[in-house]
Amino acid sequence: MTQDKFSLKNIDIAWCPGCGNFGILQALKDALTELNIKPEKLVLVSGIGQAAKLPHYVRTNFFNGLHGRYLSAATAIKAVNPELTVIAVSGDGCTYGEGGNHFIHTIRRNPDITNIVHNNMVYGLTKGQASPTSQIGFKTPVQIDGVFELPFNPISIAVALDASFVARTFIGDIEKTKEIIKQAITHKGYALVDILQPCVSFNKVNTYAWFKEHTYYLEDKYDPFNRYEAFKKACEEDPLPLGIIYKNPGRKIFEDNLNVYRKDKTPIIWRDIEKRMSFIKEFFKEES
Amino acid sequence: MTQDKFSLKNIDIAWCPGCGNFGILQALKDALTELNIKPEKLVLVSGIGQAAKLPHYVRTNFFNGLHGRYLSAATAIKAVNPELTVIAVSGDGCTYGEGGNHFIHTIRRNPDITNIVHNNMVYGLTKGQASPTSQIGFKTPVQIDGVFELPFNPISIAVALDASFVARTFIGDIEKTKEIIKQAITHKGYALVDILQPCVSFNKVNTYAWFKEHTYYLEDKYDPFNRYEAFKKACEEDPLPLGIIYKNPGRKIFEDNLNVYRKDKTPIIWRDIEKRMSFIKEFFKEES
Amino acid sequence: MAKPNISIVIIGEAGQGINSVGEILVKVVQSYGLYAFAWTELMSRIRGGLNSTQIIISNQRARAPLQRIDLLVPLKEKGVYHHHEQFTNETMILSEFPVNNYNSYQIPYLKKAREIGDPIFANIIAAGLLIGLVNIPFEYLKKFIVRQFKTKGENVINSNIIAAEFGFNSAISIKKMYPEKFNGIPNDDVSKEKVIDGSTAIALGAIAGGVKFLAAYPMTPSSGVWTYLARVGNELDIITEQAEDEISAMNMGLGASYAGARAMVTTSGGGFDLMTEGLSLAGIQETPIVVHLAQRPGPATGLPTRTEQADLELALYAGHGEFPRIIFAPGNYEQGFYLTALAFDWTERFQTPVFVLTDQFFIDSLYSVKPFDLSRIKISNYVVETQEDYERYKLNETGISPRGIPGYGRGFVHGDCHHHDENGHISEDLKLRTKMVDKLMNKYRAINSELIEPELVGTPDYELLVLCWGSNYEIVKEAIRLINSKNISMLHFSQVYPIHPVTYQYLKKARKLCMVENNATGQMAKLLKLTFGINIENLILKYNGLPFSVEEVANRIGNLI
Amino acid sequence: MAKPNISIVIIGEAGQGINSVGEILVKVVQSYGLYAFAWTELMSRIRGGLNSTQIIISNQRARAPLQRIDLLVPLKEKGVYHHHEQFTNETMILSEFPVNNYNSYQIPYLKKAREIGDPIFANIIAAGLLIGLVNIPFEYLKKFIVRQFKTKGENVINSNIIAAEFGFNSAISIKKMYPEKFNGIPNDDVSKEKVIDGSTAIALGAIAGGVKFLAAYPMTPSSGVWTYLARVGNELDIITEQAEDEISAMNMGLGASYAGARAMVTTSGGGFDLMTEGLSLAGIQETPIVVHLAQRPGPATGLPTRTEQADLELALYAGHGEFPRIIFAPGNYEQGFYLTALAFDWTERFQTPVFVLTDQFFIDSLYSVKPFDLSRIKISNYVVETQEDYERYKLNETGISPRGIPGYGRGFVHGDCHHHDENGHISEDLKLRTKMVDKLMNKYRAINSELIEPELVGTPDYELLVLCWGSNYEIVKEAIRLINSKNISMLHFSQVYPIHPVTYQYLKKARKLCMVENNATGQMAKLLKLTFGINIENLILKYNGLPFSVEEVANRIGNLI
Ligand SMILES: Cc1ncc(C[n+]2csc(CCOP(=O)(O)OP(=O)(O)O)c2C)c(N)n1
Ligand SMILES: Cc1ncc(C[n+]2csc(CCOP(=O)(O)OP(=O)(O)O)c2C)c(N)n1
Ligand code: SF4
Ligand code: SF4
Ligand SMILES: [Mg+2]
Ligand SMILES: [Mg+2]
Repeated sequence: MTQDKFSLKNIDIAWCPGCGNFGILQALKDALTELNIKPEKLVLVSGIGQAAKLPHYVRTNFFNGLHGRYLSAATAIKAVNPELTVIAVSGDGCTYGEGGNHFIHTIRRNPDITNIVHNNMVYGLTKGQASPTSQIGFKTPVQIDGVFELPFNPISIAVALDASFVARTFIGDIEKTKEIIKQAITHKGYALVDILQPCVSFNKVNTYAWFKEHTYYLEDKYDPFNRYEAFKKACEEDPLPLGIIYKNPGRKIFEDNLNVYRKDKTPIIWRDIEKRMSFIKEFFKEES
Repeated sequence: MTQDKFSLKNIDIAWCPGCGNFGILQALKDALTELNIKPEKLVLVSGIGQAAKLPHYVRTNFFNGLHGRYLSAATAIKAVNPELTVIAVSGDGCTYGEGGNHFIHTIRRNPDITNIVHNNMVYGLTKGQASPTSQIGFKTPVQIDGVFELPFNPISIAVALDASFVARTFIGDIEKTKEIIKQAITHKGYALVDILQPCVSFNKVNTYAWFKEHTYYLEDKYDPFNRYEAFKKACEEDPLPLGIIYKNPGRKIFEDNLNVYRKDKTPIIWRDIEKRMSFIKEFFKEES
Repeated sequence: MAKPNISIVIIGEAGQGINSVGEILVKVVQSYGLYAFAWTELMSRIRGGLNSTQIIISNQRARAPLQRIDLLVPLKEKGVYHHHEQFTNETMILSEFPVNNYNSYQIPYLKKAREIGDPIFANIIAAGLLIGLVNIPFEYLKKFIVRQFKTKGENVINSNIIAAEFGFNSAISIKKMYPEKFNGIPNDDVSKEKVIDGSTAIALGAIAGGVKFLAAYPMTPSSGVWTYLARVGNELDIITEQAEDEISAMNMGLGASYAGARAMVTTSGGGFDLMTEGLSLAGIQETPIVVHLAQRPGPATGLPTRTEQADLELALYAGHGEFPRIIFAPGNYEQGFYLTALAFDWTERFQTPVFVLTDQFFIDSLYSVKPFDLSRIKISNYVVETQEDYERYKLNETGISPRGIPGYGRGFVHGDCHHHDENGHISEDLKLRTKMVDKLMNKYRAINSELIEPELVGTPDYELLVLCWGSNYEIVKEAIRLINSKNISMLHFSQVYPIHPVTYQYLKKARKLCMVENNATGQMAKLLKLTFGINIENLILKYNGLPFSVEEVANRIGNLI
Repeated sequence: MAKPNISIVIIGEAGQGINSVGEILVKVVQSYGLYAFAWTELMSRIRGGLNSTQIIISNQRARAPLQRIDLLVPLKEKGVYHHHEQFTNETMILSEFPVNNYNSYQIPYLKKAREIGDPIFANIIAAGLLIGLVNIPFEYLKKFIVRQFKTKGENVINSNIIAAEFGFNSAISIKKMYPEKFNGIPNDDVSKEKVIDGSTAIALGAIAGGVKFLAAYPMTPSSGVWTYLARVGNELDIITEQAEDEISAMNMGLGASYAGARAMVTTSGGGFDLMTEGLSLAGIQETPIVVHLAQRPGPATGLPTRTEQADLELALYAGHGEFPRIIFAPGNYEQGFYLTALAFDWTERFQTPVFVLTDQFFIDSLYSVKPFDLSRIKISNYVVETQEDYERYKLNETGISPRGIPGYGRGFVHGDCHHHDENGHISEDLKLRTKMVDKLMNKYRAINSELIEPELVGTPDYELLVLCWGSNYEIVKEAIRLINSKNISMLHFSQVYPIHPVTYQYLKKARKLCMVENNATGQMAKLLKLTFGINIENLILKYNGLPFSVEEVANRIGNLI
């Protein structure tokens, strides 16, 4: 298939050879192409980290913001112009560490955005400290005796927060990842796609082989609409289930909840502000 | 029973008459007295909000820090001096809003502290904006059409995070609240006690009567050690279950995980630093 | 001798509606045709404690606190002597509680209120009493009550009127023993004005400036602007969102702005600290943002419901790295309105953050203004439709590249937080780095050609020049008027950064300089020293959480001459 | 003519171990008895790109980058001409790749490395080659290799030795055609020194200063200090904890400190922004904290792996409200060690935050130091055992109240973030407010009696005084030495705030002043203007992400005379 629409020419990708990030880039571009998204109407929003460089490698608009803060920016971009497709993408540290509070509250808001998390269980760009998803015992230059904090399980937390779409994939399987990304993008509401991604430079434990061995696909008959079953699945730690773990179709999206869109779907950025002058004039006519 | 040990004389309590905070203060002081805690060996740690003023009304040490940040301070206080009893106390906004990230990651660390949250489903001190736990439809001066974000359910999130002790109480029942606080304090590890607390000034919906009507006590036979059952209970929204909803006795505490305490239990604040000078001297003797 | 104005203080507990008495009085007095001003000092609690409101009624425009108290209305016993340092021989205490050693008159506010059905009516009784004492016909108050409580039903209206009447009638007997000292002469022009508070002034400025998006986290005294915009947002196409914290608020603001919505955040010191990383992002990403920073006394939680001007340096230097910024500090509600509207224009035009710096005193006061002149509001469009070869950070002389937004045109808009190339891609080209830093700094050339001059009040032939900034405008102006010396003038800065170069001439001309600031270190004086190398030896500082009073400033200026 | 030193640059990709060549060379050269210095410029990526390390070998102490390159070792073809602006007629390129128009010699690093078994050996080959070229006996390198790889086993050691030997032997043939320009004379004193980097200097200072607790969130270039302390923490009773974000790190630091552990945080600009509210808390709560702020170019993410000195004003003014602070900016590793230790003493003594301001250049350089003089380290106990009537914020002349910690004594310790009474309880007593603000500000009296003088290098009879601060110490010093004029001296600030008043005498005496800073706006020059009213007209600024070179500073100073 052709990805010319989303591919940039002559770019120097700053990732390490063999890194799982390349697969994610591929899967995402393929998904976008297959969904026939217009690059001009797409915004990729990211934070800081290796993963967060992704938008620089796609032919589209982007907002590359601060470490940990990209979900807030993404929510607002979508709110002021719901006609844009907004995909927020960053690393596990950025999303669940520095950005943990925004992760929670974005799920509560449920904006119609897709959230792709490159989960390599490590801080790549800063050279190998533990991330919130690092496994117990994982040794690093600052966790010299190994991680002992309980790993953050984004899937179970998202289910507990009643997120509207929760999926996990492994980038060893680009094709399946692409399919799930497509579903996440077409899903109306916040969609989490946590992608297991080997970091070949700083995570010598959770390698391609390790992930292959410690993951399995959900059976076809698995029902992602049952929250309690989803929670059980989400808590499974070894092997880790892959696929769409939870879907809650009942949640209204953030933009639709905003009063400014109740009657009029025009993005507020396109609305003129003429009535404001008469509003102010009226204000001064009313008695104090 | 006498509470002289923890009661201050001549204090002007800044809470509104009838507020649920008084009951929490009472329950806490009673619990401390009954547990025979030494006021000199106790530290109350709080953030900012009406709830967070509580330490000023107890005869003991306190660290009154920033809005949202008290759990970080509490964790560190306990870490450098595990001989202290550390109770962290604040409001729902402080803990689950501004402090959401620390809430999550403190549960991951599992320090041996008690976390009492005055959950009045509103921002009291700033005069009535929605808090993360405000119910859908709750109208405020800034949520003029009512809250639409999905309320933050601290209990289900704590269970999802596999917290070591998770309880909910209603301050309409001071005695039961006290009993649960006692268990939380004696529990080894992070213990969440989310206390439903009517705010008589800014929350006209979730009143004493409302809470009475919309809560029930867990049956005696309820097994708080089953995580999936606990999750189901945690997700119940109306009526809200009260009691100890989840306990995970398997988690090691933060302080015990710290290498400095593996062999020697002396709080690090009491350890002298003499060996450091020879360490530095040795350093210079080694070849580069 | 008749006084030019009358100073009334009402004191009571939080929850007694002390400041609503202020609001009633100011609005009723204004509707009658006199100038009125109220400001409030509050404790950080919802019930109890001791709060007070000062109301000044005058034949001239009144917008500044007075030291002197003419009438005191204590609705709580402990409030009787709280302001004793401000009492004069003529102070009259209108009290339900025993008063020793001062002129007083007994009024059973609470007793009567309870009779009417609720102690809360005490404040309407007080309002009636005071309206009566300043000789305003009862109908003005009645009209206000009817309007105010129309949604609450007949009963509420009637009880309020009964309470008001009781107070009003009490005034008649008092007036017999209390010689009138203030003689109000109603003026039609005044009754055509409109009473507003500082939040409203800023919010209206934002509305006029085109705000489409506001994100905030509650924080006193900054939330009023948000409350106002939330209330009118549906009607005026404004999204207001409560963020989970200030960090999110700021980053939402930047996302909204990047996507084409004029955006603002409103916060106070501690919340702003959390926004400073985002401010730095706005700087390098060149994304417009208006920051309303409403000051209160710090550090940390400090005195959360009081006033101070100690975050000027914070606004000046916050955010890591170097990037341009603009800081307005309106002196009154007119400036608040026009400058806030201008802030939206400038942040779009210069693509760099613009601050509106206010404080609790500014935000919570009440006085009337003439209808704002909307012809002074300029709405320009600074967004371009992108072409295929669009580059967000195109280098040019001005440092200001045409700004596109996503989805408008055929180009791509790359908002980036790194050192980047012209297209917005991460770059490690170090020669370009210098150019890109210069690009940011070059914006000051354009900004500097637009600066707002400080305003001189008084003779141009001054010897002593009294400097001030932000909310001290009206106070210092009134103090200078009170001193009434032909050698003293005031110079007020409503744009505190960058500072207009004409300032240098003003400073040079003075034989003596003095700066009035609500902080402990003289931050604006330092900024002037830094900018012009001129030392301002005389600092009139106050940092106890209260605004200056006119007499206080006048006396302290007096000490200099 | 023999040069006093030789300048070598190695360039290659991230992942090729460019900076480990630097480390090997510096350590081997030092063990032999010559002075060596290395600094590195990196791209913000883990693999690929283009990084380089400069190594200077000298008979004199060498600690500053040179413009001139004598030997270039490109381990990547695109690296051959990258530094061409720094080439001289004598530059020799030791390259595997074709080189046009410059002196060059062919060395098959990668080919040979692959033969030995792994392209990574290319860097050991380069090390061997360079060791040979500067006439250091092979055994020094061999010894280093054996020690370095002892845990990796025989095979690894042998392969490395084979690679090193190949490089070393290549040197022999090169030396025939390349006339030696540098003649190293080994010196026993040098070989007794120890090579360290900036992180180690700061970490050792913290260890000596008594650090018990460090909380941090990863951020280049600040994490090295943490990594060091994490490694030795178990042995030395130091808790290091990775916080979920910088806000938590700061608030953990304050909790630990309140409870009696000497505490520090380490971060860079963007992370520090997030700590600023906590800084303000430290100010009013009077809780000691040491902040290691390692600067890098902003705004926002900027150039995350490069160097800059643009966060001085941030450190000066960060945090809302007004409270005292102290800022050190060490000029070399000796200062880094002693000042960091002192920072712990002063933050406990004055109960207010103390900064150690470094930057990427400082942190990532390598050179040798004499063993630190531990007799200069003073460890005092500033914590008191509390009595029953203990009050945390007892007012007194100095502004510094005796500090208790919870659980030590019979009193209670109330650490509070509001305006509070002497006992630490929330207060709305506004008279007390003024006293409490004065209490904080009064600390400056005690601080000011202890300030560290700026260091004058050169004649006291200067005409041109070249000012600098922080990590520019060694660069400017070397530039002044190079210019070798008896009219030019250097004044370096290692305490940048508050500034020692003797500075005024130094500034006044100069006929001409010039400031050297790694930023775009001359932040230290501004601070001097603000402090002493003296304008520094000549700014030598650089803000492309690289440190100054000696020649560059010398030339730009030269332009002033
Ligand atoms: C406020 C702030 N703190 C710290 C950093 C430094 N930092 C950059 S990337 C990163 C971690 C990245 O980890 P992750 O999000 O997992 O991405 P990865 O590199 O692994 O893809 C950190 C801590 C920063 N840029 N900003
Ligand atoms: C950084 C910061 N942001 C905002 C505030 C203002 N603030 C003070 S208390 C509060 C909310 C309190 O709500 P909650 O924690 O639920 O406590 P409650 O008053 O309801 O007991 C807020 C937003 C602050 N002090 N600091
Ligand atoms: S450091 Fe790890 S995550 Fe980053 S590009 Fe390299 S392999 Fe991938
Ligand atoms: S505002 Fe609400 S929570 Fe606060 S004291 Fe009053 S009733 Fe209690
Ligand atoms: Mg990662
Ligand atoms: Mg609350």
